Amino acid sequence: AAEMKLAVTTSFNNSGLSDVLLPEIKNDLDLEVQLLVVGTGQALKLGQAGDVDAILVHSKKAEEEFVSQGYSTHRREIMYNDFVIVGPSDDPAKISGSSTVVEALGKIAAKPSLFASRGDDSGTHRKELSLWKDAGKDPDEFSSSWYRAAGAGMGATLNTASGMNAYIMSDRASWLKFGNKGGLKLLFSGDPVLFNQYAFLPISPEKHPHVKIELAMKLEAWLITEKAQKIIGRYSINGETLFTPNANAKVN
Amino acid sequence: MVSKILPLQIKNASVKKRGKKIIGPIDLGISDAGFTIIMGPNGSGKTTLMRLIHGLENPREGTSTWNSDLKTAQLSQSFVFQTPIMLRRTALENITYPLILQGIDKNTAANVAHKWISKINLEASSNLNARYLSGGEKQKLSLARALATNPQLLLLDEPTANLDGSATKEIEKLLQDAHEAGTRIIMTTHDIGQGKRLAEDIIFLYRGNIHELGMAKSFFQKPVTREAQAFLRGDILE
Amino acid sequence: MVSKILPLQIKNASVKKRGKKIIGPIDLGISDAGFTIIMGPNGSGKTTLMRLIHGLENPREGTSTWNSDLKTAQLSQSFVFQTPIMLRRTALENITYPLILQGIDKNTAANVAHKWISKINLEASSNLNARYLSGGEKQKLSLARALATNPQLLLLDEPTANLDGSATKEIEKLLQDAHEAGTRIIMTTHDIGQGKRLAEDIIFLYRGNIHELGMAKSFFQKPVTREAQAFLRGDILE
Amino acid sequence: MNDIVEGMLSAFRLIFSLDADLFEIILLSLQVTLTAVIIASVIGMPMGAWLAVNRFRFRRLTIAVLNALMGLPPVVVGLIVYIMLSRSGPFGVLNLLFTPTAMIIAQVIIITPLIASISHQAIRDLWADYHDLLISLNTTKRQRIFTLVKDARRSLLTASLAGFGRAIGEVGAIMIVGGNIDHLTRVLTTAIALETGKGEFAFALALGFILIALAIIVNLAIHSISKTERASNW
Amino acid sequence: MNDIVEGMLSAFRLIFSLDADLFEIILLSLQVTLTAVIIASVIGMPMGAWLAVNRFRFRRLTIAVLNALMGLPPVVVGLIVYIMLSRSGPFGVLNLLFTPTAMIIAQVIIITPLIASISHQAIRDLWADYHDLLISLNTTKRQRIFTLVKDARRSLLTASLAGFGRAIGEVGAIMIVGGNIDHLTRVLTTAIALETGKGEFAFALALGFILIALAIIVNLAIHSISKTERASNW
Ligand SMILES: Nc1ncnc2c1ncn2[C@@H]1O[C@H](COP(=O)(O)OP(=O)(O)OP(=O)(O)O)[C@@H](O)[C@H]1O
Ligand SMILES: Nc1ncnc2c1ncn2[C@@H]1O[C@H](COP(=O)(O)OP(=O)(O)OP(=O)(O)O)[C@@H](O)[C@H]1O
Ligand SMILES: [Mg+2]
Ligand SMILES: [Mg+2]
Repeated sequence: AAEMKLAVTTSFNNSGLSDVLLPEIKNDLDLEVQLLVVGTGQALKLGQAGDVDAILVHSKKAEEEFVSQGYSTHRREIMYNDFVIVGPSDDPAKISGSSTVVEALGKIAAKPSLFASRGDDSGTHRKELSLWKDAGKDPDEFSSSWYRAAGAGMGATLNTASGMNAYIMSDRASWLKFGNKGGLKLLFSGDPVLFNQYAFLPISPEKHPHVKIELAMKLEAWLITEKAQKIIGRYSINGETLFTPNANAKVN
Repeated sequence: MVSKILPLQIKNASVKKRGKKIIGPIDLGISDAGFTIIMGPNGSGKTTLMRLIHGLENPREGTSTWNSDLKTAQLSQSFVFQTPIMLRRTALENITYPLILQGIDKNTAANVAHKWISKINLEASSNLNARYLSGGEKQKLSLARALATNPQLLLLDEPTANLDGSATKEIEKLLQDAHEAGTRIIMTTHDIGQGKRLAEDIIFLYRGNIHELGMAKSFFQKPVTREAQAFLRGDILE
Repeated sequence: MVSKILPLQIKNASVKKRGKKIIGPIDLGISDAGFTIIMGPNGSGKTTLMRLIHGLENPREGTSTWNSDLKTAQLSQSFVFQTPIMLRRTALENITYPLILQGIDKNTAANVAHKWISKINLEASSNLNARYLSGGEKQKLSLARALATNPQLLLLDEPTANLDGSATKEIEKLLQDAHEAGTRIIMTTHDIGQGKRLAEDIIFLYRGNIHELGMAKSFFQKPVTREAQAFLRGDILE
Repeated sequence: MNDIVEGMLSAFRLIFSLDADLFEIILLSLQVTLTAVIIASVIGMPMGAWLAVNRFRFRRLTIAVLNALMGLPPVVVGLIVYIMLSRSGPFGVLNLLFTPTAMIIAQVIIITPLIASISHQAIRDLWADYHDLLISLNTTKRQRIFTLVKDARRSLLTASLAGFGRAIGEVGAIMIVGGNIDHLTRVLTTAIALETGKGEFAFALALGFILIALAIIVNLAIHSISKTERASNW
Repeated sequence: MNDIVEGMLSAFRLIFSLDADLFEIILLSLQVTLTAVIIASVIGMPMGAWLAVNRFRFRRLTIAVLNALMGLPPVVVGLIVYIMLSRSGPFGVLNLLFTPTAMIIAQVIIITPLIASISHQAIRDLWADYHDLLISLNTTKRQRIFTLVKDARRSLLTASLAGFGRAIGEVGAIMIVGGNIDHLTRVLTTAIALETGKGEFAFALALGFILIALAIIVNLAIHSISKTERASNW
């Protein structure tokens, strides 16, 4: 079988979707996709260095810059999922009834209640920061007595939140698959601003002639087939679907 | 003073190493007074016998019974090793170490140690790390260390092998003083003259067994066995 | 045979340790034949002088000049230490080690070693780890190790201190044989009898200096200095 | 390659800019690690000596297990300490999770077997020297251990320094039990891991070089305090 | 606490189910670590001996630096090796990134200073014994090093085992240079880190217990092969 390397973010891998997709790819394309599960920043860095053949991440601004610098020919949107707010099951800040995520975050900051932030400059973290901004707050000014910047991946930060019994913003997939929920519970979701787009970016052979661009393109082509999109759309945990395929929406 | 640890009765004891019998079977009584010298060719088991008496070797078979309980017996004897074992400390600290173990306070111990250091003429080196002492100085130091604790039984394994004539004389004087003050002494030596000067009785070891045992005078004047005769002449023993 | 390493000229050499002068200044010529014995009280610097000759101590000042280049000189002498240094190997391997260093092949080395092991009556222990040997056995082994390499110059630091009469005789015989075969021997001893038996000339050390130096006969019959006289009588030297 | 050069340069810039956050992180790293090393030495050295002077039935097995524990995976130690200290764990009430104390606990667990093993090896050699004398002087087990640790202190330094090295560079366990919380439990190694995840390799390397420099300074300081390499004491 | 019990149970289940994936991971862990330990020993032991027998100007400094390098943070080593082996790095053409070889390289760098330091300490004691004899026999530096390493082999075992322990439990560096790719570069520690990230503590612990058991088995095997604790050879 041919082999290629794909750097993906932890949230994608933690969701378990890769365990479903990879065997299908192997089957259909006779292609062995070797996953490197890293942070968003590190995935981009691996792509820049030409150490992987393609990346699958969720940080639109960084992706566009990546393309404009010529490291990739284009970004192909594949699917999206959403972020949720998780917190102590007794919900001390009473966010569960909120109508928007901005309102929910405002209540947490007002109380204030323990909040665990990724703090690692990842796609998720950047999203969180922009939401705080929307709520009119500046996380730089938060006291570390309640706002805890864990500086770690999704799983590690979830473990920290679980240990502290703190609020946290997580992607839905990581939360559903997470095995150490402790006293935590999903308290808020559904606000459209929480949507989280994943995109596939093959590495440009012009920068790195050795990359396996044909394989990457083959994989990209497969990911947007109806079959693949259906598999993605049907993937669920405990009856909840995790990803919404939207590959045919746009390419840029 | 604590209870007398002697006499010691050793019955039918032997020491084996790696399956080989080194000494024994040994039957030996050590009375509570005297000055015994163990003689015998190299490798005949002198050191091993001393270690057996001292309790450093566990007999494979046989028994060893003190007059007192074992703990008192162990606390009331000192051993001077053939190759001096120096603590990695100064000469002075080598002497204070066993004193402090016995519960003597640091100052008193240091005073006693200084006294002994000057008896063996090592004042100039009392703060020198013991590793730097000359061969003879090490031997004198380990002797002083043993005497300083004032033991009831003193076991000495060739204590003067590396000493010059005058140091040997001094040490012999110290030993005789201790003996007169009531210390029971057992010692090995290769120096026949020393044996004649010091011994009250002699144990002659040969191939791990007590070959002759008796008063020093008669041993040196008319040894019974052919092997002892040859040993005293300095002949090669087969 | 390689070039003669002797005579050796030592000029105005002294050895200091931790700021203290141990021996010197020493002026000494070692001719290419003879049997020299160094005598002196404990701590007078005998071991240090031997180490200086052998090159183990670097003189603080002064020089030491061999007849040959330094490398040849170093390769053609052997030193027997006062406290035997045993390799953590079997008795046999202790003898083969320097032979193999000299480029002799393993089998030949083993044969030579076996020959020496039997000369010192250690056949029974040839495969025993050297640490288990008795004090005297270790001393004999390190002597055999030195002799086996057939050196031009043999330095012995109290080689018979732990040996019994017959072993001492045997070793003295081996040394005289080597001497007659042309080996230059320098040795220390506390045994005045041994000095008389073996020495052709004597160096008498006192407080780090050569106090007397001369033919053995005259030294033993009429020592010049008061200190040498006292030493030979076994008196205490102040 | 550029990252490495850039890392060195920014290491200098960071140091000379006297960045307050950086000093906070450095201080916490030192505080956690040195405390852990001291505690682990106090436990591990006598343990090593104890193993050297005692002969008992399962001695070989015990030593092999101790040696094996040098291989305790930090992540697993971190997990176990996390479980113990978490709210629902047996020591949850102490409220130690995500504090420097929790990090010290994890590090002590990780480096004690290392320090004990190296101590055991060093003391075994000294014990071979001292054995007959200490037995002859009728010392108690406790006195033997005390004497051996005292007189082998020069060799035992290596054990402490190995423990220090392992602890100062460790990240897996303290990430889990400390949580790498900014201004609270962030130390050099967790900060390095964070920057690596961000793809900020040059900055991560800069922190790494600072850590190595710190380790060298600590080692030099300890060497010169103990004067071990000067005029060898034994 | 339940996680710990559950972890032990599933460790047994995993082992007895003879899971092929698990055995692949275990095998790779052993292969990478043992290779690294052998290479690091071959480099580190003579290096330690060399430092023991040589007296030179910056000896103290060199030893302090070597000791400090025991604290090389694995993540930093991982980063540097990554940068070297990356396609855009100087050794990119070798195509070693994300292979077991890259993991071995990183581990060798991490454990060589540890092995060299412990070896140095062990050999220094033996050298104090042998010094006069080996100088007197006019040995070359090389012969001295060879003799010391040979005769101190029993003490040096601790050095190798400490290196093994550090390497088998290490995760930071091999995660970066190996990439934790399933069926290719996944080893026990990276698998543990992965499961921990998923919050699957019981499974992570199960793998951890297997790793510890593995370390104990390796240690026992080495001990009994070398017979070190039987009838002490010296
Ligand atoms: N562990 C051992 N294994 C085998 N043989 C041993 C062991 N220990 C000692 N021996 C042997 O036992 C014999 C007696 O040793 P010991 O030290 O008692 O002799 P010694 O009479 O004191 O000799 P020396 O006069 O040379 O000091 C020696 O031949 C020695 O090699
Ligand atoms: N490193 C050192 N520092 C201080 N003094 C030292 C050092 N090394 C040796 N000495 C002293 O130098 C003196 C001479 O020692 P040396 O070993 O040469 O004596 P020696 O004549 O061989 O004595 P012995 O007959 O006892 O073997 C001794 O008093 C010893 O304590
Ligand atoms: Mg003896
Ligand atoms: Mg001497």
